[in-house]
Amino acid sequence: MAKTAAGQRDVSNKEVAAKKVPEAKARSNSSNGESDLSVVEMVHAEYLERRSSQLETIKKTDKKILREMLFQMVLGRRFEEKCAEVYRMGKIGGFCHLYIGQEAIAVGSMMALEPSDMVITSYRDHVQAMVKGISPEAVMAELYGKEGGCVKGKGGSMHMFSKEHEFYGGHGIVGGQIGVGTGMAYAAKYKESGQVTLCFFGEAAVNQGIFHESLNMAQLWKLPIIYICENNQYGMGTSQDRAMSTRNIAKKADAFEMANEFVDGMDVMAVREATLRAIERARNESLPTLLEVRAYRYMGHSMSDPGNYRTREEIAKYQERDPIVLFKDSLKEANVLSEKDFEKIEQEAIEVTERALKFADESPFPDESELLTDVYA
Amino acid sequence: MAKTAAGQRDVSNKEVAAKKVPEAKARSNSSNGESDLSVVEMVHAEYLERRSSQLETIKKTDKKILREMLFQMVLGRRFEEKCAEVYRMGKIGGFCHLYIGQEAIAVGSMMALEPSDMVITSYRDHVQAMVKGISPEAVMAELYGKEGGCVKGKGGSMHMFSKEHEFYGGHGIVGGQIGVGTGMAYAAKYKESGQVTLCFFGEAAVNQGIFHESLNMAQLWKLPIIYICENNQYGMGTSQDRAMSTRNIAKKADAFEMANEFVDGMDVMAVREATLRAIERARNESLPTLLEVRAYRYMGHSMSDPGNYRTREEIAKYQERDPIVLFKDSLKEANVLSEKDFEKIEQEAIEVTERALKFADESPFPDESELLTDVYA
Amino acid sequence: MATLTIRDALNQALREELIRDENVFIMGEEVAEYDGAYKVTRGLWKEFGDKRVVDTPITELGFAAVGVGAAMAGLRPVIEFMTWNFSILAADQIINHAAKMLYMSGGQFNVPIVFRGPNGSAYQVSSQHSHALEAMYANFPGLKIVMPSTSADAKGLLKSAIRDDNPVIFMEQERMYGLKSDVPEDEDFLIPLGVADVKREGTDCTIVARSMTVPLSLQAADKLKEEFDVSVEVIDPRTIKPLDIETIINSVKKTNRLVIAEESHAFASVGAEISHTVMEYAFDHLDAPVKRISTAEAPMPYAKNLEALALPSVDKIIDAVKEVCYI
Amino acid sequence: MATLTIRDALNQALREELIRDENVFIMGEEVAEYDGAYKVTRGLWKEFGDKRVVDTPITELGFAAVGVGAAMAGLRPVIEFMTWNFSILAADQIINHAAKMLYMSGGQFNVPIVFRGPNGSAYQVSSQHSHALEAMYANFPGLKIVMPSTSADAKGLLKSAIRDDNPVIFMEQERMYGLKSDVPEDEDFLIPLGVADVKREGTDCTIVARSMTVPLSLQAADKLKEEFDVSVEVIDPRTIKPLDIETIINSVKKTNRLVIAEESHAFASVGAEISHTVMEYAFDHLDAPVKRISTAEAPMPYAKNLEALALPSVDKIIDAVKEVCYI
Ligand SMILES: Cc1ncc(C[n+]2csc(CCOP(=O)(O)OP(=O)(O)O)c2C)c(N)n1
Ligand SMILES: Cc1ncc(C[n+]2csc(CCOP(=O)(O)OP(=O)(O)O)c2C)c(N)n1
Ligand SMILES: [Mg+2]
Ligand SMILES: [Mg+2]
Repeated sequence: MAKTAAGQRDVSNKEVAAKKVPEAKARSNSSNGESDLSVVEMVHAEYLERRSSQLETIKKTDKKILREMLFQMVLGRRFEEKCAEVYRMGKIGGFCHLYIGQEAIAVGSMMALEPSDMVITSYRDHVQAMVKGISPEAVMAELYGKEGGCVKGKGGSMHMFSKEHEFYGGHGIVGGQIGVGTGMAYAAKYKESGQVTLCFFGEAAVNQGIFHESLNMAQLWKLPIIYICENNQYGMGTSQDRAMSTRNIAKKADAFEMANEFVDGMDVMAVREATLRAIERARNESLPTLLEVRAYRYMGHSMSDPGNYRTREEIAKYQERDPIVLFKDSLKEANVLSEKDFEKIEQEAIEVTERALKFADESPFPDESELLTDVYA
Repeated sequence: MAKTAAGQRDVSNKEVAAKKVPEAKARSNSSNGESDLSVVEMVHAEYLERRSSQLETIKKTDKKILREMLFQMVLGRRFEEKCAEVYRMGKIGGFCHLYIGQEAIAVGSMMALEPSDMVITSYRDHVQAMVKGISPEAVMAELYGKEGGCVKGKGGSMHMFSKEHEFYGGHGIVGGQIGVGTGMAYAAKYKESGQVTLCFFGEAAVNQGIFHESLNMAQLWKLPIIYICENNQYGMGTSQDRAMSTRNIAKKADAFEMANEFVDGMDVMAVREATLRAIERARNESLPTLLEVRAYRYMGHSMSDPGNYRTREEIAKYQERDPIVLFKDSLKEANVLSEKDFEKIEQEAIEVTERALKFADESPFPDESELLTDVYA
Repeated sequence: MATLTIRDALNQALREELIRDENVFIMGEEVAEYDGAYKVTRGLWKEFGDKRVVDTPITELGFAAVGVGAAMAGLRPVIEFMTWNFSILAADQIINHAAKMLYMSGGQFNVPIVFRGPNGSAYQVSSQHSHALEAMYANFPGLKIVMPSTSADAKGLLKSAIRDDNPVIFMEQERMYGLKSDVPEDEDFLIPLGVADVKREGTDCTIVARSMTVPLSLQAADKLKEEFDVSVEVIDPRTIKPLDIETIINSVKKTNRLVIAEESHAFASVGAEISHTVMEYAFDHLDAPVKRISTAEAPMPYAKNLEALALPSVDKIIDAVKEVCYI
Repeated sequence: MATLTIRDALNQALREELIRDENVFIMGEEVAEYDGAYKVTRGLWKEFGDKRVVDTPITELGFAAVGVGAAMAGLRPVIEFMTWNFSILAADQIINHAAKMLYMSGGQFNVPIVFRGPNGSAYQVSSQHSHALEAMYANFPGLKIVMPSTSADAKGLLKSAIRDDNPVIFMEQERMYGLKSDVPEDEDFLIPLGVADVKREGTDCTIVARSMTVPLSLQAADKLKEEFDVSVEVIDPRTIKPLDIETIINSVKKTNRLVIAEESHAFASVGAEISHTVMEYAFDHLDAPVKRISTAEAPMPYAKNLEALALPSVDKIIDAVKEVCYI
């Protein structure tokens, strides 16, 4: 069967014609649009397979980092539980998208970065903002629309930014940040700054044209970027299976000859390891990577979403693999942290959150003159 | 190595990490952006391989169809040679994109359709318009911007349309027609009309986001459409290798689990066979197909393009495989047509073109009242 | 007469048109199983099923294009943008394709399609989610633009828009979905596109308002009557394109004063167009320059106090009327 | 002084800024190896190489986004749209991202980027390739908009645009690339954004024109002087945003008459904005309603005679001036 220089292309017509393209499994059970729980089983089986070797990795990893990882995950969880609470009290307005259940993705990937590396994400940005270094006070005050917020109350939940911490936001147009992040990586290569860009987006954003346009440019121009698709399996009320003709997001990178991996997003160490590999590829070879990180969103899409499109059972099933619990177990088993340490971390997370709430409450509303500032530089 | 329900997905991290993604060959010789001539050799070798079996197919094919196919190819060639001539005389204005060298694609694919099937293409639309049934007179008059044009002189070279002949244009925004064509197929499925949609676009249009968005919807919703990527290897002055991170356009369909084929666009019978397979898939299974049809544009991108970005040698190399010559040889060898027949066809094509020129010349300019008609229905 | 929210009036219009014409279908993000992000399509998927009410991927340019192609091929798509902010991604299909298809094809292919969804600000949804985009689309020939402000208008105009043979931009307002008013029961209750409605008669000053600013203007009119005995006429063009300029001009010839209240930004706005046209045709009748109230020249801020400051308000409209009345 | 075409003046500006600041780079379709579809970037790729002058895939939304991200990260991209028609595909990045980034980020991330290319009609390029889009972009705070009409303005304004810390929409006109006029030699010749230029002084009527309509208005002014002894003042705002309204108002206070000539469609156009604002500030000085000459309310036809009929012309401008002068 002849090969052409056009690559691994099979030009034997009869064959191609013969080859029935298999229905995406995804489509077969998409009628009710539920997420396929059998996948969870398999992902978990793979988790168990790699667990012993992972414990070794944990033992070899700096304890301070591991503790900080767990702390950031717990803080993210406690912080956002409070967000939900005060949102219902009317202290937070507009849209509010919570990250609960996905903490391992932001923490596992971002804590593998250098401080000078750049991060950009969607409107689901509270935890990314804090992990990148924005103080919980500034994030909560932003949620309150107060002067003390990280963008002075002008952006709100969806638009956290910090130039100081190389955090490029906080974006509300689904998919928009994929293109902007590509440009950040373009600048890093142009300036030879050595910075790596982490660009987060949801699985539903993958269907936007800008995903396709960006990945082509990133591979064509060899940009040092890591595209992290947070596959929490739903875009608002629409399951991946009802919006995408394939389940295999990681492999979409093959259409650009881009490196890619599928990662268990409930396993913070797996996320960290995959990100470290991608960082090496970006820093040493200036090449992009697409990571599909599979997770689950415990809460509704935003505070206004009742989430009727999925069952309690489904949610419970995923919560059995809660990323914080899994990580705690590993840390205990590896004798890195003790019950006492866990309690200290919990305590600390609660205190930090309380401080943030207090700060946000006491911070004044922005001065009315702010309405017309920052329109032009 | 574990498989997950997420499909043929390989989740063995070490492996993926280890696997160095090969540089697209495309990139390696893209410095000067020339098209890789070694590909021609291989494509031709494959042509020779299948030739004997193809002669059998030709013998089994209705002679009237074969003659008409050759006639349409020759007519397209003669007609557009004249377009170039009168354009230089100032009789045609604006942009004028010629199809010379690509005739086998429109003829091979469209002559496999039923009259009720729908076609949409880009601004490079003269030949598609004629093959779909618009009279050469109406096409030439449109090029002249005359009342007798197929759209009354309002559209010009880039915007040929005919509702009567199910020809949906003639579009100037690169990639736009990929989405519109997808909608036409959506309507056919909705109305259960049994119509198949042929949607043509260039290889550079593949980099537009709408290609990605359209293919996802077409596979997700199982639409009866055939996407025909006319890979003439250049988007204006930019070779595919300088604009796309991979050479393998057909395989981009895999990212959507869509059927796909690579086709030799200089071999009109190969185009016909591949299209027939795709038509069957569309009509019987209501499934889409992506065909990458590799050809070459002999002339500049448009009449205003000197084409300095490629060498005479390169052009000559492709002209050795001229689709009309290849087809003639096969028809002769299969004893379907004789030299005499060829002469008759040439003669006829020249006469039809002359009639079209005369008609266009004599047709009046549109009445000034036409400026404000057809703005609203 | 039934009393309905604008949301339910829109829902009724959609339902009636789905029943009336099987070529009508609804497509957009979350319009089917989720009942619509703002519940305008509530119940329609359950009643009409997958064929007539279709959830899409998040791919605005793509599904707008599907709508255009389907309309060319004989269907009557109603495309919902979850909000008009996201339509900017689809603008090429609306402006370069839908709006020009009939003309480019020499009158052969019309595009009977409705693009609809909430336009303008909501409640503290910040810079990227608060655009009022009517000015952007109004500049392009080939498009019709509708902006209802009452339940009856919403229903009657949406039914007319769906039956219209041209691409129609149908702009709702999230803040108004819950507003209740009377709607005729008649299944064939239609309001023609291009006819303004005098929402309140008056003699001293004309306010031209649309969408969200109509209720604000009516409140302002009441207060102006009470507090300053100024009699204000409030006109809602209801369709921006075609624009019923006669009704506006006749009113100005009576009141000799004009205030325009709009939620969009001011620069090159629909208000500017109305102001210019009124000057052109009622130049000698204007006793004061036309005054515009628009949203502040800044992206929409999140903070509650700043957002309130940015938007048109009853007080701002009152001040504008007082200014043109030299009070 | 050197006499240059607008094309070469733009080319000089780009070259000088590439030399001055290594963070400046040019990106777009065919800008490098092909020397630009309209040759504005001629020779720059050969001189500055792959890093500074970059050919892109046909992917307007994508490379506009790359520009926005690169600008946020410290570069100064000059993004060429082969024509502004294609920018509609990128409008989301321009309107929802570039224009709002500084505000959304509370003043932290400015976006110093120039989007440039030919705007408006060319020669019979038909409906999808003839848009004049300034009105669409002018409605959005956060963007600056520049439209030069002479070689000196083109050079001085483009250099200022590249040095500006905000997103700048820089609109050229294909029909004008070949027009020649004088340009100061000085390497640091800049024209500040926001300052109008009186292209011709006059006392009887003011014409505000931009881009293609400036030369048309100057020809009209000459004829009006000769044939009717009408003294016309022609003002070119040069930047639409920020708009130098004072210069226009002062002129109208002198001439008491205003004609606006623009290539864009009329509805909610920049001309409507100027007309409204002049009425607001010079109400008592207007002796006649402001008259606008815009492109016909139809997509652009291909046929030579229809295209000519659709566009603003010297004769149309002359008639408008005569009308406001009651001649
Ligand atoms: C262009 C655009 N279209 C639609 C929306 C409304 N919207 C906001 S989030 C969302 C779902 C996105 O899902 P996904 O990309 O999977 O991210 P997730 O919310 O799951 O993190 C939608 C439809 C938007 N903000 N922008
Ligand atoms: C959105 C858009 N961008 C740019 C252009 C200008 N343009 C017209 S054709 C073309 C090249 C397209 O190449 P390809 O898709 O390969 O088709 P081909 O011309 O080779 O048939 C370009 C850049 C356009 N018409 N539309
Ligand atoms: Mg998701
Ligand atoms: Mg091509």
